[in-house]
Parts: sequence; structure tokens; C-alpha cells
Amino acid sequence: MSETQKVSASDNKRKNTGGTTILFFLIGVAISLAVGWVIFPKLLYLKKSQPIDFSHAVHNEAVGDCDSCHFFREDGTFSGSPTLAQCIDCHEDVQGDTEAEQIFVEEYIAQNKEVPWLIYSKQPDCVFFSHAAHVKKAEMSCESCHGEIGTSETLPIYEENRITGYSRNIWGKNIAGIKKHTWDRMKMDDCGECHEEETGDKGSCFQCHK
Amino acid sequence: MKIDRRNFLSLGAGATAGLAFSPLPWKLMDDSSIWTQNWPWAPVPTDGEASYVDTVCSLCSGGCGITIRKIGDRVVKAEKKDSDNANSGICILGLSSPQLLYSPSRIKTPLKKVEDKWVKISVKQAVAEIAEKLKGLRKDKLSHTLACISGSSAGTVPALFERFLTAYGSPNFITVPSVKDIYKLVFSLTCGASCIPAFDIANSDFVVSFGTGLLDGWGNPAAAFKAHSILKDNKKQLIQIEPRLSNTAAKADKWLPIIPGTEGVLALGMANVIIGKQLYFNKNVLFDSVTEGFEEFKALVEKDYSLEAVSNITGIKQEDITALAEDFMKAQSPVALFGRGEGSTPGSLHEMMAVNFLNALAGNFNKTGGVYLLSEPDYINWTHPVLDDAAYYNINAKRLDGAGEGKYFLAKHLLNRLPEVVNSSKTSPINFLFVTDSNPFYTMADTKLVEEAFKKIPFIVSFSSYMDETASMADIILPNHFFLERYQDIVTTCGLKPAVGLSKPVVNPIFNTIHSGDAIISIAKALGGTIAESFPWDNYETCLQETLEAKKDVMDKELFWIDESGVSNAFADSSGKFEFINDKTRQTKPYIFVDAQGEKKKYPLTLIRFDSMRIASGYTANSPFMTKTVADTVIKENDIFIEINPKTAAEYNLAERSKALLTTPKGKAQVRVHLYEGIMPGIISMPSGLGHTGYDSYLTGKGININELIGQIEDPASGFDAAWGIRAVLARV
Amino acid sequence: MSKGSKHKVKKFGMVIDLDKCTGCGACMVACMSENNVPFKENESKKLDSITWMRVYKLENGKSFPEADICFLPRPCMHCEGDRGHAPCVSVCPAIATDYDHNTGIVSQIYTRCFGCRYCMAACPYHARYFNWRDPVWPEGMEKFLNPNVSPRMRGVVEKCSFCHHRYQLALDKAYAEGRDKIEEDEYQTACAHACPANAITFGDLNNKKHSVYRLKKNPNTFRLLERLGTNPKVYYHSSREWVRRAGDNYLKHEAAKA
Amino acid sequence: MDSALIPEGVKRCSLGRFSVWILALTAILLWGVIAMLLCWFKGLNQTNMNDAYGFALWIWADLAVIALGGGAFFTGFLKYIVGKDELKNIINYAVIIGVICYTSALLLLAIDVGQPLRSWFIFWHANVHSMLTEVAFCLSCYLVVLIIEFLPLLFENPKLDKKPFLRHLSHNMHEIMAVFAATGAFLSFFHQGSLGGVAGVLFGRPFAFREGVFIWPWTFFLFTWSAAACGPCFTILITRLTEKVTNKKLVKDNVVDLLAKISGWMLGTYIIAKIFDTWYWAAYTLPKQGFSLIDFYSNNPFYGIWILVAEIVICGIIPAAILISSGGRKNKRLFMTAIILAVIGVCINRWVMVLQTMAAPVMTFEGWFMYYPSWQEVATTILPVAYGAIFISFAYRYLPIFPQERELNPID
Repeated sequence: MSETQKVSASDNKRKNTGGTTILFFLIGVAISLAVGWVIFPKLLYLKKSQPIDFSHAVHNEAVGDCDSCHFFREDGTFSGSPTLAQCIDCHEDVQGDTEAEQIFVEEYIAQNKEVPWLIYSKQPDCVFFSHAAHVKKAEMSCESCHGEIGTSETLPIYEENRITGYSRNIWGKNIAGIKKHTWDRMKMDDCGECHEEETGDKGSCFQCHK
Repeated sequence: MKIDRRNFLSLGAGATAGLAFSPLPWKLMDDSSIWTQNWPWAPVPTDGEASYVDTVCSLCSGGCGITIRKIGDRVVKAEKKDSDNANSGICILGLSSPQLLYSPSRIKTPLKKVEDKWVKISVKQAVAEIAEKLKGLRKDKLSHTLACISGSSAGTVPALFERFLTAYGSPNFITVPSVKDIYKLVFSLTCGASCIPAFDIANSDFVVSFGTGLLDGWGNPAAAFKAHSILKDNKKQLIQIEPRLSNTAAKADKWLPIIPGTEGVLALGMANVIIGKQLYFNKNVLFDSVTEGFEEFKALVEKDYSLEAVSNITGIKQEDITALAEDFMKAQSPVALFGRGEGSTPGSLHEMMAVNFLNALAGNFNKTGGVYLLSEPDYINWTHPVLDDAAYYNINAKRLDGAGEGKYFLAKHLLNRLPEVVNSSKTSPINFLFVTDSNPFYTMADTKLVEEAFKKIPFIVSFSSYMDETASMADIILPNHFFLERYQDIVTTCGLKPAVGLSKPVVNPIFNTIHSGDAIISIAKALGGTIAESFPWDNYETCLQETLEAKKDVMDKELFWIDESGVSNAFADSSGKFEFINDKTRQTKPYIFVDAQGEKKKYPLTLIRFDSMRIASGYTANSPFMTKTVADTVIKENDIFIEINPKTAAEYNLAERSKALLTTPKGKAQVRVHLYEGIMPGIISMPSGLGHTGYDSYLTGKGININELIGQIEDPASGFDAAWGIRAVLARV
Repeated sequence: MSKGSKHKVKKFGMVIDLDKCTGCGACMVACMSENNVPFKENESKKLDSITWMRVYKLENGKSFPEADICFLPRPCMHCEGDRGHAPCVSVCPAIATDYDHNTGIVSQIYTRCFGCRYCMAACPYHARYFNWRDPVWPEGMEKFLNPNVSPRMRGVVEKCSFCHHRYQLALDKAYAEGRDKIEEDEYQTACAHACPANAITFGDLNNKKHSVYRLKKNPNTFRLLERLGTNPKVYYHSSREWVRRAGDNYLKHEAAKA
Repeated sequence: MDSALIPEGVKRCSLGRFSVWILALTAILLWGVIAMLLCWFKGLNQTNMNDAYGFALWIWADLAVIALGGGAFFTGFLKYIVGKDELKNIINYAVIIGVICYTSALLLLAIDVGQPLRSWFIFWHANVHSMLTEVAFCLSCYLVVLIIEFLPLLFENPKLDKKPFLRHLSHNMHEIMAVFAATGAFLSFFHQGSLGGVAGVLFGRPFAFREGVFIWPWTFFLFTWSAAACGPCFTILITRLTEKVTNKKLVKDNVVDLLAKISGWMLGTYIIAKIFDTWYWAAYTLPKQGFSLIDFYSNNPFYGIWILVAEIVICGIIPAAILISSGGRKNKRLFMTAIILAVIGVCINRWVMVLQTMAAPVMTFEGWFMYYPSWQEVATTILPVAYGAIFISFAYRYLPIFPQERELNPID
């Protein structure tokens, strides 16, 4: 908008206005998009470190299988994260030379304190997830839902949604809800999607709710 | 470039448009709704490994085998034990045990009353203080002024308390009476030996119940229910005789409303029909070889219990009486039940004996479907406590309640006499009182009198787990573990075969409480001398282990040890026969049935109590869940309802839900009115078990304790409380 | 339910013997204890008192001494309606309740429900309850909460689920043991299991081996409000004619269903 | 002070007087807002609803305001589709009343649900079988239509009218208003009907249940019909009320007369259908379920046969007869009586379909359930009335609602 151009005052005003209006509109859009896509997710999730840096890889090598630590109980329920009592079996004393193990033995084993593990895939209380139905009946592998966590050297940062208190892994890492793997997102629709594929039917409410 | 208002509007519009294309509003909308799934103020139960622990419920005397479901170290559910064992079952009270375990009215630590306020003290301190006081009493040669009120007389814990009193030098161990005491009396008087009856209801084909609350809490409720269901399956008859259409009456094949207090008359009237028509010949039992005193009995019923007289007294038609007597005798295996309601009051000895004569006439003793006469499990074989001179001298002092002597020669304990004895003395004859496993201040009739007596007693130690009415009157409370936290042997006599059950700790004690067995052992040890010597056990658990010996292994596995040996030692008396009338019974001046207290003119109505499974009226009080099941025609807000026949209500100008003032010779209470066609005109009824002043906000202040309105009537024959009601009057408010 | 395997549809239901029911209320407490049903200080306002299982007291309307009463436990009827269109299921605007064609159980999902209460208006049995307030467990009492049932929040509807979680747990056990099927006694509702009078029988109405299959065929068996077409799965048994008649509405001259 | 905002050629009261009036209304509004907040923050225990009354005063109010707001769609239908052009003189007001009624309905629903933060589930997790889903969708869509219908009027405010963009927008919108009116009529037909369906499909509730065609019970059609009949009556009632308050004639009699005549015929035909429906229900539907008509009008302290007579005869046949006869319409007193009775009639109908349905026992061993609302329920139900009055006050003051106002009230 050159000032040398001879245009009537009113025209000038209108043009100026039209241009800036659009410009401001676009700025507004840009700000919102930036806030929504970049800043908001950062604010929404509280990052938490696990109490101990646990290496699945090391343990997997030592015990050989997932179900050595994550096993089914006699009544068919799944034990989930190991309790201190299980860990003590091997870790009564420091075995290796890692700092993590030392912390574990000194702060937890010695004080008989359960480790407050943060569970990435913990479903809300209203969900009844049957490991038996998936692992025993449908013979699915752990990896098909949990991915490669079993071979990881270190534990990822746990992200807790500040509003809901749930793990970010449930709603999905990607804020847009895009997923590539089964374990990228664990919302109800994801359960339904797989159920529909495998059984031809999303299932009834009570199949997974309690 | 000038920035004006328009630019800002534009910026805002852009921002708004942009937001719609960002995840922010949508994610917030979703997250806010997810937030409502788990509001921070709503609890999320922690998950863990499930485990099941079997134990024996001791919330009532039934002693059912139950299974406790645990998650981690939490108790989440009580269930009936899946087993064919006759003793496994559960009732509404047993199902409440998780709530009772975690109840806010639990006493969390030993307490001492200092200037009318509770002060927390340690177990050690409590034991030391109690021992100190008791030492002083003994020094003053007043050891016999120690008394103990115990909820039960069976099992090791009551035995320890009784032993303590003996070793200390007091004869005043008193148990809370129930219909079982009368049962024992009836049979020891007529069959000659100490035995307890077991009514084989399930196998009977004709059950006549004289007001027995078979389905209202009598005996072991779970077992009684099972037996009733078997009756139904086999299409056998149940006849219920009582003035109110109780739950039992409602389930019965026939309900015969009777003027309350005349049940014994009916029984003797039936006996007259049976004898007159010689119906007993069919039964082939009434030979002189098996009974004594029959001719005398026959003469008595023929003289005083003609059909016409009985009909007039009981309000039951003559033909109904005849039919009932005939049907009873026609049946293969008839049985007559006695003891009113759930059996918390002993009742009139003569009434019970009268009904039991029907069993005798039917010759159903020790027969399938009849009455089994069994001996009580006898497994506590401790050496006699060591007595020093002080103890020896005082142990032979007269019992305060007078039981076992003079006109009370039949009774062993007479708790009902205690208030009168205490109140009539200038200073309390009891200086020190232990209250264990019972809540006498609440459960005894004539609350005012009881309160006066309790206030007069200088020092009371309560062993209650709950802040109940008696505990709140105590000076020191040494709270017992809840039954899910402790070992204890439970003698169950309500089943077919007497059994000893083992309550096992399911969880570690959650509060700073102490097992009453351990408490009494500690007190004994603190007193030293022969008293300590009398308690050689380190703690209660070793005592129990040593007492039960090999039985404990059986009980650990099976929960129950069943005394197969002691089936019956009945008829071990001198004659070896059933004695209708003998020297002992002649002493009790036959057949005076207890009437209600109060002038008929001033109090034209009769108030009776009714028992309900949904309201626990004994030592254990209602859980919040149980109170939740109580109908709004029983309790509304804090108002209690009395049941009244619409005809009677009309006479008093009372409508449904009207407020009325209920007056009895013993007290007054404001009540509401529930019109009920299932109650005899002229009779009003009120549930027992309400009107607590102790416990928590889920129970306190709801309704009225019927014991405040009913006085006790000493049964002339036995000395037990035989009151079944009281005369009353209503006035519209 | 893997593809191809012949899957027999189950239809869980109850037969309640009213001749045996003593009205003791054990089923109510068993249910409340099992299902984390909240309680409050005053529960005498019965229209604001959550009782998934409620025992009604029926009266025959006659005067003393012909008066008679009968107790009738009322869980959710798990109506099948017409092919799964239970009165409550089809009205729910947000699919917070559904009819499971594999089990015949009508669900209620507390986290989906937004509290419009249309289902309560639809249910003639008053089997549905609303959380008018936040549930509160006094300090310490939250310890007995069952982790297999999620506690409800205020503002949602809840009702009897036939203890569906017990079915889930039984299935889990079966799967872990390499079984597909569960036995009759492996899945029993809390009320049926607790009933001291054995008045409640629970099982698969489609399974000839289950007791309910036989019991429901007794001529003295009836269902509540059958004439409305709700097609409930809870059957009642009574030898008393007046009780059977009380199960449904009849015009004065009509005879009750045999 | 606000003269720039007041349309040309009309007279309005002083700003001071207006402020006092608005303040008074705001006080009532605030009372409602407090009750509303109580319900939101403390929960629905603030109401007297209970497990027998899942639906109560609010749902009645919802159904009633939507029926009364039906004047908007039906007047629009008559003007734009049928071509009754005179009605342009009242359509603006009908639309405004519609907007008020429908926003009120949504507000009440937002208070009524136990979990307001989840209320969007009705759209996201919609159950196609539920009448309530149909209601929610049609109601929201129709509210959008109503707002679109209202916007041009808003832009006619002298201040806004100066913006060329808005003026053009307003003009163009006017031109395509027929399309919106048609859409509105269509949507209204469905949601008015589905509201009838809400009660009519309850086959567990014999009092409400009606047979019907395909998926729609007869109440579906009866509700639409009654809304079309009584909605315009409400528009007329509010118009007359406004005239009374402003002390001005705002709409010519011929316009009102036309609308009233159509309403009369609608009401007349509706009431015939309603009588037929009641007869069929009593004679065929109920006996099949073991009930007789009198079961629903006896044994309780309130619901007697009088309510049926009141609904059908007093508030149905009588007003219909008055409105159909030109003599009846000419007589001012009779006319207003008829209009008021018609409005009451539809409210009674909605009341019984909700409240009496809840009250009547279905299981033989239950009794009638009686209910009275808590103050919080009453306050939140009055809230929309205050809000509506404020809305109308502002609209009347600043918008040229009544095209005939200038002509009828010339400024000297």
C-alpha cells in the first residue's frame, strides 16, 4: 500500500481495512492453531518420571519371558505390574552394578515399600479388561497391544492428563488421535475396531465395562 | 497501518475460527467429560489379588460357616461358605460383616473416662489400671463384689472370664439369658438330664410353632430358613400360632392368631383333645414304661383345660383346636416349637413345658423330624483354678442374682434380677463390673431401672468393640477385636448336631484393640499370685490351642468340630422316662402363664414386640446396609411406627402415619401409626432393635428402644424374665 | 467367541420362589455389598434409596384374620422386550444401556450415562435408580469396596447388572484353565448365592441342564407385568393364587393367567 | 440516551423506566440463576424429583414451552409455504417467542441432566432408536433455523442496519426465508412429534403408551398437531399481553383473526383426534394390558377424571368452538378466554403425559406417586419466563418487530 498512490481517502481506508482485516484474521487463526496444536498439549500433560529406571531388556534376558513377572493368577485374573514380594525373589541384595538397582534395593526392598509404578496402559476404573480373554482365549501376544516395551532399555516419561488423571497412552500420544500401531491409542473405539475385525461385532457394553 | 477495533474483532474471529480447527476445544470437551468419570472425591477401589478365607461368623449365636472375600489385605465381601455342611450359611447380619468391620462406630483404642470425657490410653495402661483397682478391692475383702456380664456361657472366652472371677473370688459371673436357658430347664425337668433340644424341622411333616420366629431370627436363622425351604419342597405343613402375621406366619400354611400369653393354654387344650380322643395310642408311645406322671397330667388337663375354656381364653375356635390336635397327631413326624420370636427373652417356663408335652404325646423325642435331645459339647477340660484363702472365702458368698437358691433354685444366672438387686441396696453390691460380648443396658427390659443400676455401679469395664450403650456408661473400655480379626471357638447348638466352630482372623486388627481373652489373661497376670497362676497360658491363642488340642486341626480344615459322641444322654434321670409331672415340677406350682403387666382399664391395648431379620436387636447392632432395608412403615426419618389393626386405629381416631403417644406402665414414647390387617385388634406391635443411643449416625436416634416401654416380669417358676409385652394406651397427638 | 465356532446364545435369568422367600433382606445386603451401592444416614425416603434388589411386601387386601402378606424380591428384570428392545434400552439417547444378545443382560454404563433419566421413566418396575447425590463412604468404609464394580458418580442412573462382573471373573478363570464354557455354579449372582432360603435360582434359561430351565416351566410360575410385553427374564413362583394375580394387571372380570 | 438504537417512527418509554422494569425482571432471573447454580454444583438432590419421578416439572416445562413455541414454525409455515401473507405482521414476534421458548427448553434440559458436561453424548453417541435423540437433533437444528430467522430482524436495528454488510445479509436472508421456514416446519414436525413419541413409546407405562403407525405412536402426531394449534394461540396471547403492557395496538385485528381462525380449526380437528385417541386407548389399548380407564383417574389425591375433562372439553372443545366461529372471535372477552384456554389445554396435556405418567402405578402392589416441586425447580422454571420477558423487552424496544406499529401508533 504505497502512500504515493493517488486514491481517494475513503477508498484508501477501505482497502487498508480490507487487507488488515484479513491479515488480522489470519494472525488470529495462526495464533489459535499454534496454541491448540503445540502449546495446549504441552500444558495438558504432566510429565512424570518412573520411580526407578527399569530396563525390560535386561530382565527379559534374565527371566526369559513376560509372564515370569506379569503372570496370570490362579483365578484367571492378571497380576499386572509385579509387587515388591515378587521382586524380592531375585533382588534381596544388589545383583548388578546399576544405579537404578541400587536405588531399588535401598529405597524399596530395604524399607519394604511397594514401588509406585506409573502404568502407561492403565484403563479407567469403569473398564474391565480381560487379559485372559485376549491372551489365553484369543492367543494374542503381549506385543500386539503393548508393542516393543519388553525389549526397551529404559522407561519412557509417563504423561498424565491434568484434567482426567489418565495416562496419555490411553487417549493417544498424537493429539490429533492419529495412530499407526495398536498401542498408540487405547480408547474404546480402538477396542471396538479390533473386536469388529476379529469377531465381526463390536461387542456389548458389558463385555468390557464394569 | 492503524489498528482499530475492527482489527481486533477480526483477530478474534480468526482466533475463534482457528480454535475450531485445533484440538483444543474438542479435547477439552472430551477431557471434561472424562473428568466426570473419576471425580477426585469419589473413591476408586484398589485392585489386587483376590483371596478367600473361611471362618465362623459370631455375630449371633448361630455360628455359620462363611467365606470372606479379600482383595489384597482388604475385606470386601462376606459370603456363605459353599459346602454341604449344615452349619454353612449366611444371613443379612453376617453379610454385613465387612461394614461392621470398617464401621465408624468401632472403638479404635482403649479408652478411659476422665471427667465424663474419653481419653485414649494404651492397652498396657488400661490393664494396669484395672488390675490396680481390682487389687484394692481384694485387699478390702470385697472380691465378691466383682461381677461379670457375659453374652454367652459357652466357649473358651466366657470360660476365661468365669475362671477369672473364680480365681479372684467372686461367684457373680452372669450370662445374658435367652430362650436356650428355658429349653435346658424344660428338658432337665422332664427328661432328667442336662440336654439341649434340636428341632428337626427339615424332616418333620407337621410343624406347629407357638410364636417361634422360625423365619424371624430364631436359632440359627440360615439353618432355620434352609429347613423351612425343605419343608416347602416336600410340601409339608407349618402352622404358626401368634397374634401377629409375622414373616413366619406369612409363610406358614396356616396362621392361627391367638390372644398373646395364652399359648400354653392352647397347648394344654390340645393335650386334652389328644388325651380325650386317645390319639396318642396311634403313636404307640404313651406306655407307663416311657412316661411318669401321665395320670396326674391327664387329670389336670381334663379338669382345667376343656375345649370350651381353652377356646374362650385363647380366642381360637373349638373346631380349630380339635383339628389342630388331630392333624398334629395324625402326622408321621410332628413337632411343636416353642419360644417366642427370635428367642431373646427366655419366657415362661410353664408355657414352654406345656408345648413340649405335645412333643411328648407325639412321642417324637430323638426321632427323625422330632426333637433331638443332645448334650452340649464338653471340650474345655482345664484344671480347677488355684484359689487362695481370699478367693476361697468369697467364692462361696451368695450370688447377687440369687440364682440356684430358694425360689430361684432352677436358674443358674438371673441377669434380669440384677437391676432390682442393685437399686434396692443403699450402696451398690457390685463395686466392679466387667461387661463382655453383650450390651445389657440396651437389651434388658425396663431401661430406666437398668440405667439407674448401671449408674450406681462404681466401676465398669467394657470389652465392647463398639461404642454401644453399655460401653458409653463404662469407665474403661478395652475394645475387643472384631470377629474377623480374632481367633475364637464358637459353640453352635442350633444345628442338628452340636458343633464347635472356629472363628479365624481374616485380617490383622485394623485398630489398637485387644482380644478379650488376652485382656483377661493380662489382667490376671497383672494381679499376680494365685490368680496369675490360674492362667498359665502366654496368651489366648495358646490357651485355645491347648484347649482344643487335636480338634483345632479339624477345625482349621473344616471350620467345625462336631461332637459325634454326645448325641444324647437324655432320660438319664431316676425313672429313665419322660416325666409329665414330678417332684421338681410340682414345686413350681404348675401352669401359671405370665400375663402382661398393667391395668386393663387404664391400658386397654397390649403392646408386643416383634423381631425382624432386618433389625439386629442383640449385642450386634444394625449395619448401615441393614438399616437401609428397613421399610418406611417401620422407620421414617427418626420416627418409629407401631402396627395396629385398622379397626383398633379407628377407635382411637388414628390414620396411617398419624402421630400418637404410646403410654405403658413403664414409659411414654411418641410413635407413628402403621395400619396393618395382619395384627389382632387390640394388640399393637413394635419392632425390637431400634432406638439406639450409641453407635454411629447411621443408627443413633432412629426410633425407640422397646425395652424402654416394657418392664420385666419374673417368671414365678424359673425367675427368668418372662415378659412378652405390656399393656398400653394410645393417644392421638 | 472366535469365528466359526458354534456359539450357543445364553439367556441368563432367575426363578424366585416366593413360597420360600422370607423377606429377610439378605439378598438386598448381598447386592449392596457386592456392587458398591452407596448408603446414607437416612434411607427411609425409599424413593431416594438405591436398592438394585428391592424386596416388596405384598398384601392380599383382606381384613384380619384373612390378611396375608408375601415378599417379592425385585431385581432388574433384564427385559428382552421384542428382540432386545427392553423398555429402557431403546429409549436411552446415548447408548448407555444395551441388551446383550449373547447373555440377555441389560447393561448400564455409568460413565456413558449423562443422567437424562428417560430409562427410569420407561421402566415399569422401578428397577432403575438415580444418583441424586455424590456417594459418600465414611472414613475407613471405602476399604470394603469391590474393585470388580466401579463406584458410581452423582448424576447417573444405576441398576442391577445380574452381577455381570461375576460372569466376567468366571470366564477369566475358565479361559485361564483352557476352557470355553462355565458351569452353572461358577456364575451366580450375589443375591442368589446369598439367599439363606435358597429362594433365588439363577442360570441360563436356554440351557436344559440349568435348574432355571426346569423351574420356569412350573404352572405356578409367572412374570411381572407380562402383559405389557416387557418380556422379563425374572420368573416368580407362588402357590398362592392372589400372589400370582398381583404379578400383573387384570380387569375385574378377568381370570389371572393360569 | 439510547435513541440511536430505537427504530424510527416509534415511541418507547424513557430509559429510566425501562431500566427499572429490566432490573425487576433481572431480580427474578437471578433467583432462577441461583437455583440453577445450586442444581449444577450440588446436584439434582436440590429438586424434589426421585426414583419414581425421573421426569418432573422441568420436562413438563420443556414440553410445554416447545409446544407454545410452536407458533413460530406454524406461522412461518402458513406465511411462507401456504402463502398467508398477512401473517408477516406477526411472524417476527412468533419467531422471537420461538427463540425464547427453544433456548429456554435447552437451558432447562441442561439443568435437568445429571451430568451436564456429558450432554454432548446425545449427539456423539446417539441412539437412533431413542425418541430423545430425535428430539435433541431436531430441536438443536431447529433452534439454529430459528436464530437464522431471527437474525435479519436483529440486523434491522437502526444501529446495525447502518452496516452495509449486515444490511445486505439481512436483505438476502429475507429472500431465502421461505427455505428456512420450510426447513423449520419440517424439523418442527419431527421434534414436536418426537416429544409426543417420548411419552408414547413407553410401553412399560400404560398411561402414556399409544399404538401408532410404523415407529411413531399416535402421540407423535397429536403433539405436532396440538403444537400447531396452540402455539399460535400463545403467540396471540403474548402479542395481546405486549399490547396491554405497552398500551398500544401493535398488530391489526384481521391478522390476529386470521391466525386465530386457523388455530381454531387446528384445535378443533386436534381435539377430535385426541378424543378418538383417548377412546381407542381406553377401549382397546388399556384392556389388553389389564387396565381400565378409571384406574388412572382414581385412588389418588389429585388426578381425577376432572383433568381429562379439563383438557379435552374445557380447554379443547370450548376454545376450538369459540375460535372457529367468527362471532366468538369478534367478542373480545370470549376470544381471549378461548386463547387462554387453548394455551392451558396444551400445558395440561403435556403435564399429564409427563407427570401423570410418572404418578400412576403400574405394578399392582405399588400406589400412586405424588410429587411437588422444590423451590429450586420452581425458580429454574420461572427463570425462562423472566429471561423471555427481558428478551422481549429488549427486542420490542430496539427492533422493528411489528411492521404495523408505526401505522397503528402514529407519532404526532
